[in-house]
Amino acid sequence: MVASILPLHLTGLEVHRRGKRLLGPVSMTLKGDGTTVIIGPNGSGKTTFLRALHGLERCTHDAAKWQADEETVRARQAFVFQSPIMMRRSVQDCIAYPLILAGQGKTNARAAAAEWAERVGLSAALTRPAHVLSGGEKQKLALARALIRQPELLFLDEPCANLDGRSTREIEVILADARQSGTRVVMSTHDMGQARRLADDVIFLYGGLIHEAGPKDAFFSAPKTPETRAFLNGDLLP
Amino acid sequence: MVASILPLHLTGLEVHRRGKRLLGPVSMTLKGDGTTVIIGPNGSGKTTFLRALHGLERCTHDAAKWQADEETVRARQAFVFQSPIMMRRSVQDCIAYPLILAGQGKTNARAAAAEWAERVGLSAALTRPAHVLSGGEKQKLALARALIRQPELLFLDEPCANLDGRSTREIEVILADARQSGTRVVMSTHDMGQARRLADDVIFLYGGLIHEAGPKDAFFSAPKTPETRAFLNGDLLP
Amino acid sequence: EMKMAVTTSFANSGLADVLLPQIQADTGLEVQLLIVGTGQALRLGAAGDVDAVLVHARAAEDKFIAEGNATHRREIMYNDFVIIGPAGDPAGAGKATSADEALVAIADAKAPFVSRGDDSGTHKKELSLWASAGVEPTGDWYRAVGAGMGAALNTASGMNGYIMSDRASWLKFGNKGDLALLFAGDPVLFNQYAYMPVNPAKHAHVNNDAAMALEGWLVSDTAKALIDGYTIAGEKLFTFNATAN
Amino acid sequence: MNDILLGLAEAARLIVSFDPELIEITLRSLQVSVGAMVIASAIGLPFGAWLAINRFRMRRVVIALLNALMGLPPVVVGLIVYILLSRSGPFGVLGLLFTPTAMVIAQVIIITPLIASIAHQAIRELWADYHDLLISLNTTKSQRIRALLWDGRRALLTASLAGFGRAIGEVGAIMIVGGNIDHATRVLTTAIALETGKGEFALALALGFVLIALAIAVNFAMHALSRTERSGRW
Amino acid sequence: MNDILLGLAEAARLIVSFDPELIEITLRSLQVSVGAMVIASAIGLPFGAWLAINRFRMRRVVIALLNALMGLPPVVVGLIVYILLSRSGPFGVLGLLFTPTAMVIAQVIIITPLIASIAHQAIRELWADYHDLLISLNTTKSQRIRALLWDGRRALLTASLAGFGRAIGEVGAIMIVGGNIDHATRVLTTAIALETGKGEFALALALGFVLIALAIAVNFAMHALSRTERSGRW
Ligand SMILES: Nc1ncnc2c1ncn2[C@@H]1O[C@H](COP(=O)(O)OP(=O)(O)OP(=O)(O)O)[C@@H](O)[C@H]1O
Ligand SMILES: Nc1ncnc2c1ncn2[C@@H]1O[C@H](COP(=O)(O)OP(=O)(O)OP(=O)(O)O)[C@@H](O)[C@H]1O
Ligand SMILES: [Mg+2]
Ligand SMILES: [Mg+2]
Repeated sequence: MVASILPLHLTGLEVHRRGKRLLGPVSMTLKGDGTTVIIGPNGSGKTTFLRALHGLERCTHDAAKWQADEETVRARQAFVFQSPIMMRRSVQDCIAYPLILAGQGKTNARAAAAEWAERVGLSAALTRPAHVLSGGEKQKLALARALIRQPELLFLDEPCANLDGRSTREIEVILADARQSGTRVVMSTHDMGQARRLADDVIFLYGGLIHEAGPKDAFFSAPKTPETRAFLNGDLLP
Repeated sequence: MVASILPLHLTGLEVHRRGKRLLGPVSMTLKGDGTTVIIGPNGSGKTTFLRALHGLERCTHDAAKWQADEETVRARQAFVFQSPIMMRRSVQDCIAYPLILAGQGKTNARAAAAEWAERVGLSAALTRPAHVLSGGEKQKLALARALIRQPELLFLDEPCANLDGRSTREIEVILADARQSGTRVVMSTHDMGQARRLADDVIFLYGGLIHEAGPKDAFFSAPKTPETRAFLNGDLLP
Repeated sequence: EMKMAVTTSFANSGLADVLLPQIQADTGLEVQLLIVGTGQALRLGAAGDVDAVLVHARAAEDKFIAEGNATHRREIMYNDFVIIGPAGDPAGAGKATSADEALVAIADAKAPFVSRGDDSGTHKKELSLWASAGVEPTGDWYRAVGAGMGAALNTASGMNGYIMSDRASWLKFGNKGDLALLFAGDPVLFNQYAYMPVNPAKHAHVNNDAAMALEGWLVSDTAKALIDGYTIAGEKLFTFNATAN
Repeated sequence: MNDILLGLAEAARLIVSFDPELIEITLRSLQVSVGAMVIASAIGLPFGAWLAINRFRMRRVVIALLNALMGLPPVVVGLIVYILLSRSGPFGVLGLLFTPTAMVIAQVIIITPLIASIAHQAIRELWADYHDLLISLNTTKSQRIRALLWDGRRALLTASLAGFGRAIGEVGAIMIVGGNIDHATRVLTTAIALETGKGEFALALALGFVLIALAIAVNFAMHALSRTERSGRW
Repeated sequence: MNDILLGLAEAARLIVSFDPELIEITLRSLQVSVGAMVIASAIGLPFGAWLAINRFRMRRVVIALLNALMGLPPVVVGLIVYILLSRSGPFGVLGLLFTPTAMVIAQVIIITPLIASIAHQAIRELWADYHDLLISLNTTKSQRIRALLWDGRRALLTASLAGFGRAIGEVGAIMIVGGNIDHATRVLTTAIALETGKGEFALALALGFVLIALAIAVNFAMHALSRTERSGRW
């Protein structure tokens, strides 16, 4: 990777659907390194926000400014969806697919896929059709598929929601490693423990707006608003 | 409800797919009341087990013995799937659908649906098409749809995986209420806290087999095998 | 109201469009035409699905009567067949003095010849002409297309080949391309049309009264005037030859 | 080439002048084809759905047969219907031969397999989605079929429209059972065949263009209707 | 009724006796229809996929037009192809008129809209599944089309088979451009039309039954092939 695609500047980003504003206006800057964790209640717009950043949602024109042309920006990102999308192929072919798209030979790609399957704990399932996997296995597959092209910017939408404790810890290690080797991670989670473990910065979304944001330590030890406090306590939001 | 469909006796229940045994042999009795929580690592067969109990998996013939004829048994159960299945209808119509099936009038059914939507926290989303809901909202919808017919036996497959802390607590209250009013709950979860809060009995599945099972207190305070201990600690299973 | 099965060549001639309104005016009969191949027309009659047939295939007609499908056969009129071919006439069929000679010329030149090949009255006639000319029509040049008169003419036009057609179809035919009428007039080329009412003894439901009324009209002087007077491009197509009996 | 232009001009003239005969055969075409589409959809759509949700031993065979029946040659269907409806056939007493009803019957036979086959294809995907839910809700077969047909209605539109398309353009069968009788059973396609036989290509093409315009109009109408009715992106 | 039984008997006799003429026209039917199906699939399947993944202003119009084109009357297609290929037409020099090639051309025109339309329908559902993933993976349009065609191949089989069915049963167009010339362009359907015109209903039916048997055989063969190849339940 030569020049980075980050930082990303957002000015007044909004997402509308069926005459309703789902998100925004959001103005912020996504800096070049670290891990940002997005938290917030169900329906607060976490998924919408991540998708908008990734360019999957129709949103305010020109609200996002990257440091490279669109093609480069698109090629250097990866996304792990909240409900993983399985292609009608074997696990190995699913994981290898991004490499095949990038022009790698089939043999190479499949070898790399086997390696990544091993890392996320799917080696036993390599030849299964992807759609028969269990919920947790699907999330692992999606993660391997996202990591295999070593993206500069990685979005994860509740990547550990269906994982057991052990797998969650393993995935957290993988994510920490990726962050170490320069991957910018932006993820959402409902697990406050996970947020504390992984985050450098935290964004608290509420009603489609950034309600509060800041470095992890300050955010968790001294939340500024009553809403944030209530959310962290698991209370009814005011 | 007149006579109960429970207890359910299982003798040597097995599920095979593509020449592989995914589950079993399982022999056990599901008694008439309380909440059973199934735990186990990803791919251990929790989903398969729940689905087999509900009659969704092709499995060993005659392995399950209920206390009523098949039609009654089927009519008195409900299932909340790990990845909720949304019909191509509005949220209200989705929740009302089981009542419509049962022959209730459309107006009645929709009123009841609105009430249940309120209870799970979906009132604001009543008129949205179900498939635009957020991950957590979909789980809430699935729960309301399962509860609306007041089943005698309720299966839930990781029902709170995508829920925020607050919603998780609310759903737990609803489930505890249902248990109180006589609904038999069988659910899987990766959240050990939740298991402790809700369970009367715990089943630990490992490699498709019931590795250990017992009343909650004994199970958590004194796990019998090293595998169970390792799982509860989040360690690599031996 | 009655139904009559007629052959394609009769319908294509356009004479029906002249006759039907007059029939309706004179007799009050609404005659519905089913335009089909000769063989199919006779089958419709035999099954009792129509009240009468108007065809031109003597042998098949006699068989039809013999099987009791019609009460009788009534000759109404005749037209004639003509030989059509490329305007340049590479085979020289136009210089022939008889139909036999014309066909022999075409066969000798191995010029493409399109045959109806569908067992229709026209096709049977053509085969009988080849027989009397002493030629066995086989080989690459002889194309049996298995289609109605119009379609066969199309094919001939597309291939720029020779074909035998009834005069009416030829005159009515719109897609002449390079084709021209090369030979006509030999009496063997005459083509008799006959009317046969379906036997009510065999099919009780047929509208025999209407069929008889129509026959009466077809042999009348009004019909004679209309048939003899029908022309296309100044050419007379049909000759009325019904005999009063 | 010239014929094509002449045909277009003639088509325009016929339409602009509201040619009464054209209007008559056009309406009859529409009536027969829409009638056939409605009846065939009423049979084919539920059958396609039924086939999608049932697992039985001969299922693959039935599906392959259904697909094969899409290839039913119209002329053969026409013949068989003719033989059945003919005065000397088993249903002769009904007197249906050479009526628009007979044409509808023949077309229903031709397009039902097509509609059922496409419907089966579309419903199969939806059923894969809904399978677990509908089984879990303890639905009866007919409830399942109803839910699938209703929720899959937009995809099923293609099935019905394909059937309509095949019906409106069809000529082989309705020629035999309808007889192409002027003012009784003549429709656009049989008129086209007749004019083609006469070598009147321009007129035949003109009628053909009218027919195509009609098919387009019907398709736009159906799409517009289905769009008005839909609330989401389904 | 009798004719139908006679037809069945005659069909059996023809098949058992390996009637050389029957074999000839059957093979030609197969050759023309399979050729048309292959070419039309090569055009229609990618076009259907292309239409499913692209959002452009006239999209709904194009879809409605495509559906309408399923109703192209074969006779009109035949006429237009005839005019284009005839000696005096623009492609006359190729000398294609009254050859099997001309028949394939006409059939391709007739069945491509059908195949494209059904393919579009099937691919649209798959695209709804794959949309986010394929966009996220930054695929090019052609990569998307390839992925959808490959992963949706079982559903696309129905599209191709529907096209084959329409082609093998079609008679109006190939009669005009092929000319039904004995030993050159006669196929099963044109032979059936011919025998029907002759009033040889039993023979026509016999050929029809042979045609249906052929269609069934092809469908079973395609299903068997697609089953061997598939590994999962897709
Ligand atoms: N097309 C739409 N029309 C109306 N509302 C929509 C539409 N799409 C999404 N929404 C609503 O927007 C809200 C934000 O959804 P989003 O998926 O971003 O939430 P989330 O924060 O990811 O929630 P969760 O934690 O449950 O995944 C939800 O309430 C959802 O119902
Ligand atoms: N048709 C199949 N062929 C082969 N393996 C299968 C098939 N269906 C399921 N499996 C495997 O069976 C195992 C059990 O799956 P199951 O969904 O029951 O797991 P689970 O305990 O629910 O896991 P999770 O916690 O991830 O949801 C998984 O490893 C899965 O890959
Ligand atoms: Mg979300
Ligand atoms: Mg599971």
